[in-house]
Amino acid sequence: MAATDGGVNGGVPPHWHHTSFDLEIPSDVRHIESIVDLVQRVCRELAFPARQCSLNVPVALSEALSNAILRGNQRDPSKPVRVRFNSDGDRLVVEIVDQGAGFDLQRSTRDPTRPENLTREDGRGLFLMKSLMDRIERYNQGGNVVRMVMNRHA
Amino acid sequence: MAATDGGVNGGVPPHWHHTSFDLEIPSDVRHIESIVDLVQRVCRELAFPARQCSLNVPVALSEALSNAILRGNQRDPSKPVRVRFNSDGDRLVVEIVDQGAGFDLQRSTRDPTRPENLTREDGRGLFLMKSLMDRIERYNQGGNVVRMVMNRHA
Amino acid sequence: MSFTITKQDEVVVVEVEGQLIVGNRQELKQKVLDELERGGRKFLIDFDQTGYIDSSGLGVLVSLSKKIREQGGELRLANLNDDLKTLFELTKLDTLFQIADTKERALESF
Amino acid sequence: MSFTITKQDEVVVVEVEGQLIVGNRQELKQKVLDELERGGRKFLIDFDQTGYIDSSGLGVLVSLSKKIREQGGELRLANLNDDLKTLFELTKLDTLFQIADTKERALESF
Ligand SMILES: Nc1ncnc2c1ncn2[C@@H]1O[C@H](COP(=O)(O)OP(=O)(O)O)[C@@H](O)[C@H]1O
Ligand SMILES: Nc1ncnc2c1ncn2[C@@H]1O[C@H](COP(=O)(O)OP(=O)(O)O)[C@@H](O)[C@H]1O
Repeated sequence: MAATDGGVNGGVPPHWHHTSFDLEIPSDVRHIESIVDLVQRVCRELAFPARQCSLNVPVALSEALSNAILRGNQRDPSKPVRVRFNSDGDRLVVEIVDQGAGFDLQRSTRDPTRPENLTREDGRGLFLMKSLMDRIERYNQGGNVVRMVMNRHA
Repeated sequence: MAATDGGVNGGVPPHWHHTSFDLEIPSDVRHIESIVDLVQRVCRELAFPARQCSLNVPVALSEALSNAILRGNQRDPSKPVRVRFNSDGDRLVVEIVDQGAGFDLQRSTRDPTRPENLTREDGRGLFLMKSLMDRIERYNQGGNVVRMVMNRHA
Repeated sequence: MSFTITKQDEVVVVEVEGQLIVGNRQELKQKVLDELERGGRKFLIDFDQTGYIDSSGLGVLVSLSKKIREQGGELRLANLNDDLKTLFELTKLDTLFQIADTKERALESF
Repeated sequence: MSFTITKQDEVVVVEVEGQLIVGNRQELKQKVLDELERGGRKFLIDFDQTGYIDSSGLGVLVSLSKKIREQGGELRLANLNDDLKTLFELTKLDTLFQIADTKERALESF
């Protein structure tokens, strides 16, 4: 394109409509940051509130990814972690699939705010995912799937 | 995850496996840069050669996007442009769908290197797409689809 | 992602630039433990340049705070942005740590 | 994406930071035409900080070069990286423009 002027209309451009993606990474924690960064950017392009893109999405997603890599796939780089993302702009759904046998979501979630847990080093991941997302589910389907749903906040 | 050490294995992490995405933007040229940036990053994560990610992909993709926004959708922000991306790491396929009637790919491609065209301001877009990608196709399917295929260079 | 360690009077100041997550928290832990070994007893972690922290990053802070206290030392945190404050409140870790608004206040408080 | 204009002796030096593409090339065009209007006749566009250029960006360079020549002026380009060189070669625009390796060489050549 050269002849036509593609000049700016002024103001912020209308945001992206729907977005989905599906990708697969080897089990290596060094991929967490780039995946989180990708999803954060899409979150912003879809015009979700700033706080949801800077806090809820990155923390919940990095927990789910590190559990998939370290717990599900036990850091075996030959085992892939799959990330499926879908959003129509109203809610955002992320599914993380690992090659592990799965786990009992209810029983594995501790309350880290109880006095006896407060000084523990571990056990805050699932709690944070539940606190920061509107829904967390787990099921087996070609692997262990953790599904997180976040609605657009007002 | 807290108890287990997620420490670094040393070296560069094994690259991403397959990646696909599907997104829709309103017809506004200000989205071109962020889409190109997204695809460039995925190109790098899939470990395509540096030059393909810094030259071939961004230039061909920005041409296709601006043609879709300005020619196909005539910059009507209510008309979406859809971007479909898919790569298994060996080749990379991008499809850009606009809401226009389509065009004759062969007849619309000029040779801008001919003396009579060299000082023209326009007419280099399709030529660059063909030069920088391994295959360009066009067909109608729910809109005007321009399909670009790039193989991994040695 | 990087950690910068400087000393202001007797205080070991650690700046966390970028994320504090599973991929790098071990590095933070080691750096602080090295300083503790070398005799440092007053520690300030400054989050002014920090993005997000995951549960393993929080875990490392809890563990460091214990180890420092065992040696008779103290750990203070400073410059949590709103997101990080929320994270500490959600996990009630705001009750476990001494958190100052600014680096200066944290330094004065030792 | 931004364009920085400075003057070195009689030469108007334009630095292109980031992409030169359909969304911002109009801004570059206007800035250079303004300087031409104000009497500038020697122009150097420096691509040291440039990412990629699309066909509309190339088109603006062609059009500016014509307009500058019409006023008896000259346009030189400098600091094309390997990607940009390839782009100019593919389109044979390397035959249309005077391209210097460095800003210094370009300045000397006027
Ligand atoms: N993807 C997973 N595969 C298998 N087990 C998991 C997975 N995610 C979580 N778990 C189990 O749930 C427990 C609690 O997880 P979490 O709350 O993140 O705390 P932590 O990982 O620090 O123990 C883990 O210790 C593990 O047993
Ligand atoms: N998505 C599209 N929809 C309709 N027409 C198109 C599209 N893409 C390209 N064309 C046609 O092909 C022509 C050549 O395109 P291109 O080589 O990019 O040069 P330019 O856009 O500068 O004219 C355009 O002028 C237009 O007529």
